[in-house]
Amino acid sequence: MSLLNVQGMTKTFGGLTAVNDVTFQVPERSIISVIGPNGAGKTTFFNLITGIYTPDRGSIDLGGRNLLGLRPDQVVDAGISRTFQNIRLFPSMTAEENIMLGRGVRLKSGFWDAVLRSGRFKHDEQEARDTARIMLDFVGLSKWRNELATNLPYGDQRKLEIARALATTPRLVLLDEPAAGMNPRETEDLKALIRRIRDDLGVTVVLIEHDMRLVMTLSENITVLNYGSKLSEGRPHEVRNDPAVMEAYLGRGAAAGEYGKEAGPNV
Amino acid sequence: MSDPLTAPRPAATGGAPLLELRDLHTYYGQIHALKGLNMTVNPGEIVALIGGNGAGKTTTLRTVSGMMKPKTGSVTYQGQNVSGVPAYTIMQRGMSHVPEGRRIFPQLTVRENLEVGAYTVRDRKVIAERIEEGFSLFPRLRERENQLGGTMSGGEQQMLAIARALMVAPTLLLLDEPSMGLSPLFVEAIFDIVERLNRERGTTILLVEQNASMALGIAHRAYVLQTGEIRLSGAAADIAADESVRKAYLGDE
Amino acid sequence: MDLQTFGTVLLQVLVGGLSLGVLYAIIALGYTMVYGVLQLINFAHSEVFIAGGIVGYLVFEAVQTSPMNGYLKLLLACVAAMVASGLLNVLIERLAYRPLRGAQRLVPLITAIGVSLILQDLLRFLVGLRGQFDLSVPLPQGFSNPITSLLGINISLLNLQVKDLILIGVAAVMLIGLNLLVNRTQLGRAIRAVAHDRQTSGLMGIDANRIISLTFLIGGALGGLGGVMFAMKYQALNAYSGTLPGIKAFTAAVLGGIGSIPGAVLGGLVLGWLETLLGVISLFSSVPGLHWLGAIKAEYKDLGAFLALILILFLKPAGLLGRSAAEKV
Amino acid sequence: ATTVKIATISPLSGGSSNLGLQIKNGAQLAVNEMKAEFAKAGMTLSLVAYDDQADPATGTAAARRVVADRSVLGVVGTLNSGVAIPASAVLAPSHVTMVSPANTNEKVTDRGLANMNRVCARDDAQGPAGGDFVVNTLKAKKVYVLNDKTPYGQGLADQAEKAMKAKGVTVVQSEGVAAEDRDFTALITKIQTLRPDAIYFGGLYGQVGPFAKQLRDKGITTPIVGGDGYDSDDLTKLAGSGANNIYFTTVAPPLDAVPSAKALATNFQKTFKSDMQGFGLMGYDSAKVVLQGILNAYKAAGNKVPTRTQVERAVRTGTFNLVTGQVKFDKNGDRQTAKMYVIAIKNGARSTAGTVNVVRQ
Amino acid sequence: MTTLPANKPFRRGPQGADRTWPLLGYAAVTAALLIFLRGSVADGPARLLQPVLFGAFLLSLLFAYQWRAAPWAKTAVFALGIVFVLPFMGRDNTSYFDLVIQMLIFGALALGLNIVVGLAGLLDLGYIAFFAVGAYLWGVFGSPQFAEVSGNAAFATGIDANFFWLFIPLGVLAAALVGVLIGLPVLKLKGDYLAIVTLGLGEVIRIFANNLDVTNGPQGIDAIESAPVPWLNSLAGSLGFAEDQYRLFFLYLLVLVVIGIVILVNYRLDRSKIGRSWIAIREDEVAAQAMGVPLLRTKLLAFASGASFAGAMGVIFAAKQSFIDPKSFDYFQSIGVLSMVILGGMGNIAGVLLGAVVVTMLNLMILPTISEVLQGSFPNINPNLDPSKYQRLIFGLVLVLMMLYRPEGLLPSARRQAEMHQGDDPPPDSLEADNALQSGTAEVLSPGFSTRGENERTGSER
Ligand SMILES: Nc1ncnc2c1ncn2[C@@H]1O[C@H](COP(=O)(O)OP(=O)(O)OP(=O)(O)O)[C@@H](O)[C@H]1O
Ligand SMILES: Nc1ncnc2c1ncn2[C@@H]1O[C@H](COP(=O)(O)OP(=O)(O)OP(=O)(O)O)[C@@H](O)[C@H]1O
Ligand SMILES: CC(C)C[C@H](N)C(=O)O
Ligand SMILES: [Mg+2]
Ligand SMILES: [Mg+2]
Repeated sequence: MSLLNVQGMTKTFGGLTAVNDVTFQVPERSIISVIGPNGAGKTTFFNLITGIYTPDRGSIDLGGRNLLGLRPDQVVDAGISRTFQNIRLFPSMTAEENIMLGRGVRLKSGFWDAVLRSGRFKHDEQEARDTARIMLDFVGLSKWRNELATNLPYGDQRKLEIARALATTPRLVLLDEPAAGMNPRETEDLKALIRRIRDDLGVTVVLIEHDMRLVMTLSENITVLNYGSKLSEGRPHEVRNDPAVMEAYLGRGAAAGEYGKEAGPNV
Repeated sequence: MSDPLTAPRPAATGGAPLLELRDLHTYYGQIHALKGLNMTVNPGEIVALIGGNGAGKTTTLRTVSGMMKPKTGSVTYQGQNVSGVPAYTIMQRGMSHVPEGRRIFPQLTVRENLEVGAYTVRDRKVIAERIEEGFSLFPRLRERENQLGGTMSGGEQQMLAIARALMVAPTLLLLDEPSMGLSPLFVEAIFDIVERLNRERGTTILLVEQNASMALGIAHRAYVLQTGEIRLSGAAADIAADESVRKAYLGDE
Repeated sequence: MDLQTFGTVLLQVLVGGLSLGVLYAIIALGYTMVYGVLQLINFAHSEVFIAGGIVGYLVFEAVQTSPMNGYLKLLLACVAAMVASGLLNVLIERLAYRPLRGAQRLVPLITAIGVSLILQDLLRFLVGLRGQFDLSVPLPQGFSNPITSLLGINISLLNLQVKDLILIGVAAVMLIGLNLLVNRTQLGRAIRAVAHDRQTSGLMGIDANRIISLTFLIGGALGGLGGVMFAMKYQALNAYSGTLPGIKAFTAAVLGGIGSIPGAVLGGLVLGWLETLLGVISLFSSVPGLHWLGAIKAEYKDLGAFLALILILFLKPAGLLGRSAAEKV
Repeated sequence: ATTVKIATISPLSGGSSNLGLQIKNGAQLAVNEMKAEFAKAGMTLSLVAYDDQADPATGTAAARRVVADRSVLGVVGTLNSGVAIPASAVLAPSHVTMVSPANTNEKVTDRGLANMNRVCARDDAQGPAGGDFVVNTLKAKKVYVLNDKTPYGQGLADQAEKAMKAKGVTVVQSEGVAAEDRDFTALITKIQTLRPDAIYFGGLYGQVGPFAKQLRDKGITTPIVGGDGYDSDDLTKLAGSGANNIYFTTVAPPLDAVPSAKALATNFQKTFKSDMQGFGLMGYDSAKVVLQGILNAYKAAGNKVPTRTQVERAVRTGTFNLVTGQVKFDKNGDRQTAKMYVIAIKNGARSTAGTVNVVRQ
Repeated sequence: MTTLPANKPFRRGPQGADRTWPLLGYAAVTAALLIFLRGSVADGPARLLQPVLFGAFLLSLLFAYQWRAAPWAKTAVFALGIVFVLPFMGRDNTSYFDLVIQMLIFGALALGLNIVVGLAGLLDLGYIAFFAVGAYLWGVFGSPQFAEVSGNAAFATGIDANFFWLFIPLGVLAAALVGVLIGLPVLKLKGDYLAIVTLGLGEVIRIFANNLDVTNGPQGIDAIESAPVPWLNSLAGSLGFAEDQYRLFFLYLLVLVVIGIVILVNYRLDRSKIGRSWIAIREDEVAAQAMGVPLLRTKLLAFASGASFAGAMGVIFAAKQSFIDPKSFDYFQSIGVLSMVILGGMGNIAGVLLGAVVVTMLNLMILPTISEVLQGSFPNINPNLDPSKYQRLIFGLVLVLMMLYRPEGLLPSARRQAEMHQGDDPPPDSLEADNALQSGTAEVLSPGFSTRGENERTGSER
C-alpha cells in the first residue's frame, strides 16, 4: 500500500515541459530518491506535490486523500513537509523559534487564546517548545538552540531545515539536495540521520540528490527523471546499470561501476 | 566549430606569485573567520583549497576578490596590495569569481547575465564571441538564452555562473564549489573544463571544493583549511595521500 | 448634447490626457529609475522635480524680455533645470541614502521623506526671497497660441496649444532615448545588475556607487525636465505643488509595472486619460440614459488614479507591463 | 506688571499668507499703538501670532495652545471661515473671545457662540451682491459656478447660486475643485463646451489667479466673478496676463475708500516694509475691538486684570469707534452695520465699481 | 559565534548593576524641577526650557522601564508619574494634557502599525484610513452632523453622548472590518506594490471623506461630543481642575486604559504562534507557507489587529479634538506614524512607543515653542524668515539625522539588532551590507527594467 500516489503529473512553463506525465508511488516507511540531470524537473516535481505550483494535469493523493488544489500550508497540514534546495530558514529567528514555527500547524490555539493567554495557549506553547527541544536533539543541534539561524554553519542550517520540517509531524518528508555543500564525512552523518528519520520517527522520506554515494546506499528505490519524463525506475543496482541512466546522468564513472565507492584521486 | 578553449595563452607574470595572502584576519562582526592565513598562488597553477563546513574557504575567496575587507593582513595580486580595494577594481584586473550560491541575476535573462559578466570588456565583437564560447561549453544555456536567470534550475544556474565568470577571460579564476548541485555527469565535465582552461589557456585557478577527491585530482597544489587557519599544504597528490585528510575530507573510514 | 460636441469632447480628452499622461510619465521615470536601482521610493523626487520647475521659472523670467527665440529660451530652461535637478538628486543620494546602504529598507524611505520635507521649506524659502509663494510663469511669446492646423488638417477643435505639442514632442524624444539607453547599453544592464545584487555586480567589475550616482543623475534630470514641462503647462507652481503630481506619477509607475519604462509611459497615459475624462464626464449626463454621470463632478477626478491602480493591480499584480520577481523555490 | 496677550490666528505660510500676514501685521500695529495705555493700567501687552496655514486642523491646534496660555485674553482671526468655525469651538469652553476680520461664512456666528464675533459682512449678503452684479451688470443668462471646497468658497458659491437662480439665471454646472489644485484643464474643457456668459468662482486669490491665467491663455474671455477671497494684491500678479474681466465683492474697504486710513497705511508701510491692504485694516480694527474690550473689562472689574469671561462679555456688549466705522455686535456676534464693495479688474488694474450697505436687524 | 542568553533569547533584559536609587533620584529630581520651575519657564525665551524639563521627566519613565532596579521602585516611578505628575502639569497648563493624550493616541497607532509593518513586514502607507474610520464613525454620530445626516433636528448635538462607550468597541469592529475588506484584494501583492496600493486606498478613503455629504466634505465635523462622566467631573473639580479641563481629564484616564490594553494585546500576540507566523512571512513568504502558515489569513489578521487599534483611538481622537476633517487623515499622517515606528525601533513595543512620544513632542511642543519664542523675540521679522515656517525643515532634518545616526531606531528590537550587528561595520561593499538590506523585509521585489511583458508569479501560485 503506497503512501503517496502521483498519477500523470505534468507542468509546463511557457513552451517548456518541466514535468511530463510522471507517475510516482511511495510506499509507507520507505526511502525513495529522485535523481536526474540538471533541469530534469526534480525540484519542480517537489513544488507540484507541495502545492507551490499547480499541475497542469495529474493527481496527487496522500494515504487516500486528494491533495490536488490545496495550498502549500494545507499540504503541510495533510502531512507532507519539505526542505529547499536553496536553504530557506527564517534568518532572524533562533534555531528553536524556527522549529516552533514549524510546529504551529499542529497547534490548536488561535487569536483569542493568545490574547487571553488561555490554558490551551499555554499548553500549545509548551508543546512547541518541547517539540523544538526534541527535534534539536534528534538532529544534533541542541547547542545552537538560541542561536540565530543565519549564524549556523551551512551544514547545520541544512539539518535545522530538516528539523523544522519534521516538527510538523509529517507522514512524508521531501528533501531537496540535503547533502549539497557537504563533504563526504558530513554526508555520512546525514545518511545516518535520514535513516533515523525513517526508523525512529516512522516518517517516509523522498529525496533529490546528486551525490550518488548517498543515493545508492540509502534508497530503497530510485526514480530517474530526464527532460521532465521518467527515464527509469528501480532498485539502486538496477538504475545504476541502466544504460540510459548512465548515458544521460551518471557518465563514465558510473559505467565503471564506481559510484557508491568513491574513486581516489589520481587513480 | 573551433574549440573554445584553444584561445591564446595570456602572458605569464614572470616568476613572482600571482596571488599572495599574508597573515590575513577577516571577521564577520565578532566572528573571527580567518585567523592569520598565508597562501600563495603562482601563475599557471591550479590550487585547491579544501576544508570542512565553516572552515573559512568561502571567506578566503571573498577576501581575495574584495567582497570583504580583511581586518589585518594583506592580499597581493599581480604584485600590488589589493586588500581593502573594492571588488570592482580588482575584477577589472583580470580576476573572476564564481561565488558561493551562484548569485545569478534572477531578473536578467541568461544572455543578459553573460553580457553583464562582460561588463569590463569594451569590444562588442569580443563579447559576442565569448558568449558563443559559453554556449558551446554549456549547450543548455543556448537553449535557454532568453529564460530569466532566476527560473533556471539549480544546476543550470551553476553553469550560468561559471560561463559568466569566463566572459572576461580571467587571468585568475576563483571557483567556490563549482560542482555543487551538478549531476555526476556534469561534475566530471566541470572538472574537465577547469583542467583544460588551465592547461590550454594558462588560466590560474583557485578552487574551493567539497568534492575533495576530484579537486585534488586536477590541482597542482592544495591547502587544507580548518577553522580559519591553514593546517596543511603541499602538492595535491601528497595531500590526497595524507591519512588525516583522507579521513576527514575524503570520507574514508 | 449633440453628437458633434460629444465627439469633440472625447477628442479633447484624448489629446489633453495625452499631454498630461506624458508629463506623469516623465516624472514617473525619475521614480522608476531610482526605485529600479535601490528599491527605494524616492519621496524626495517630487521636490527634485519641482526644483526643476522653479529653475525653469527663473530662466524664463530672466530671459523674458530678451529677443531670443522662444525655443532657445525653452532649451535654456530645460538644460538648466536638468542640470540642477540632476545634481540635486546626486547630492541627496550622497548625503542621505548612501550612508544607509546597509540598513533596513524602510530606513532610507524615512530619510527620503525627511529630505522631501527639508527641500519643501528650502524651495519655499528660495521662492520667498522674491516675496512670493505662488509663482506665475511667464512663457515665451507664442507658446500659448492655439494650433489650428497640423499637416494641413484643421485641428482647431482639438484645442491644442503650441506648448502641448512641445510637451508631447519632448516627452517622446526623452522616453525613446531613455528606453534605448537602459535596454540596449551596458549601462542599462549594469543598472539592472546593481539593482538586484549590488555585491555580485561588483564581481562583474561594476562600480555600484558610480552606477547609482548615474542613475540618480539621470532620474533627477528627468525630474528637472518634468518640472519645466509642468511649469510650462500650468504656468503656476509653488514649493509644495510637487506632492500630488508626485504621488500620481509614482502611482503611474506602479500601475504600469514598476521598473518598466514602457510601463511607466503606459501608466502615465492611463492616469492622464482617466483623470481628464473624469474631470469632464459630467458633461455626458445630458446623453440619454447617462444622467447619473452628472453626479461625478470634477472633484472626483483624482479618485480615478487610485481606483484604477487598485483595480489593475487586483487583476495584474505586477502592473500592466511589469513582471514580478522570478524567484525559484 | 501682569503679562496680557492677544493672539492672531491666520495663515502666515502657504498660498493665502499674503492676506494672513495683513491680518497679523494690522493687529500688531494696534498692539504697538496701545501698549502704552495698557502699561498705564499695569499690564504688559504683547501679541502672539499663530500660523494656521489655512488648515483647520492646524488652526485648532493653535487654538488649543491659546487656551493653554492663560495670559491670552483674546484672539484676532482667522482668515478662513473653515478654520474659524472649529477654532472658535475650541476656544468657546474657555471663553476666549475671538474677533474675526474676514470670516464671512454664516455658520461662523450662526452657531451662537458667546466668544465669536466678526467685524465684516456675511456671505448671505455677499453672495446675493455678487449674483446681482452678474445679472444686472454683466447681463449673464448662463453661469458656471465653481467653488474651492472650503466652507468659505462653497458657502459663498451656494449663496450666489441661489440668488442668481432666483433671478432666472441658468446654472450650467456647479462643482468643486480642491483648493490646492492648479490643474484646470478639465474645467476649462467644460467651460469651452458649456459656453457660459459668466463664471462665478467662490475661492481665494491663490487659486483664482492661475485659473484666470490658464483660462485666458486658452483664449476664453468670459468674466470671472467672486468674493472677498480675491481681495489681495497678489491676485493680479498671479493672474498675470489673465488679469482682465475679473469682478469681485469684498468686505474689506479699499484703502482709498477710507480717508482716515491714510496715516495708518503709512505707519504700516514704515513698520513692515509692505503695503497695507483692506484686510490689514480689518485686522487692525479687529485687534482694536479686542484691546478696547480688555480695557473696558478692566475698568468694569475695578481696575483689575479681567478674566477671559469678562473680556468675552465686554467685547460682545461694547460699542467701538474704529477706522472702518462704528462696531456694535448683535446677540450672535455679527456687526450690526457693515459695508461691502464691488471691485473690477481690467487689464491688471483694479477699480471700485460700487458699494453696498448691510444692516442686520 | 555570539550566543544569546538561554531561555529568554530576545528579552534584552535590564542589564548591569542595580540602579534602584539612581532611578528614584533621577525621577524625583526631574519631577521636582518640572513642577517647581513651571512658573519660571512659563514665558519669554525661558519657555524653551519647557520641553527640556518635560523631556527629562519623561526619560525617567523610560529609565524605569529599562534600568535594572527593584520592581517596587519602577512601579513607584510609573505610578507617581502617571497619577500625580502628568495630571498636575496638565492642570497647570492644559497643553501638557493635550500633548500627553496625543502621545498616547499616536502611541497606540504606532503599535498597530508596528504589527503590520514591523512584525508582518507589510508596508502600509494608508494606515491612517483606519484611524479615520473610527474618528468619522463617532464624529458623524456624536456631533450636530448627525442631525444633518438623519434629517432629525432632535439630534442637534448628536446622539446621546453616553453612546460614546458603545462606539469605542464599534470603532474597533468597524476598523477591523475595513481592514479585512481592504486586505482581501490587496494582500496578495508583494512589497512596494502593496505600499502604493495602500497609499492609494488611504487616498480613496480621504477623497470620499472630502466629497461625501455624511462626512460634511472638506469642512469637516465639529462640536463632537465626549461621554459625560459627572462623577469624574466632580472629582476633577475637587482636584482643582478648571471646567474646560474636565474633558481632557476624562480622556487622559480613558486613553491610559486603552493604551494599556493595546500594549498587552500587542505583547501577547508578539509572543505567540501568531507573532512567530508574522515574522516568518516577513522573512520568507514561500518558506512560511511551506511550513504551514496560511498566508492570507495571517496577513489579514495582522491588518485587522493593526486596524482595530487605530479604530478605537480614532473614536477617542474625534472626541478629544472635537473637530475632524479629511486633512487630518491624509497620507502624510500615515507617514508620520510610520516614522514613529521606524524612528523608535521597529518591532519593539517600547521603542515604538518612544518613537511616538518623541515625534509627537517634536511636533506639538518643541517646534511650536521654538517658533513662538523666536517670533516673540523678533516680532517684525521678514515673513520669509519667520521661524514658524520652518517646521517641516526642522522635522525633516530630525528625521534624516536620526536615521543617519541611529538607523536601527532609538530602542531597536533585540531581534533586529541581532540581525544588524552580525556584521558590525561591514566594508562598504560587503555581503553584510546587502544581507541586512535584504533581510530587513523579506519581500521579493521586481527591480530593474524589464524588457518583456511577462507576468510569471513567484513562489506559490496561490
Ligand atoms: N518558473 C519557471 N519558469 C520557467 N522555467 C522554469 C521555471 N521553473 C523551472 N523551470 C525550468 O524547468 C526545468 C526543471 O527545473 P527544476 O528546477 O525542476 O530542475 P531540477 O531537476 O531540480 O534541476 P537541478 O538538479 O539542477 O536542481 C529547468 O529547465 C528550469 O529551467
Ligand atoms: N554571513 C555570515 N555571517 C556571519 N558569519 C558567517 C557568515 N558567513 C560565514 N560565517 C562564518 O564564518 C566562518 C567561515 O565561513 P565560510 O563560509 O568561509 O566557510 P566555508 O569554509 O566556505 O564553509 P562551507 O563549506 O560551509 O561553505 C564560519 O564560522 C561561518 O559560520
Ligand atoms: C479673506 C477671505 C478670503 C476670507 C473669507 N471671507 C472666509 O471667510 O474664509
Ligand atoms: Mg533542483
Ligand atoms: Mg563556502
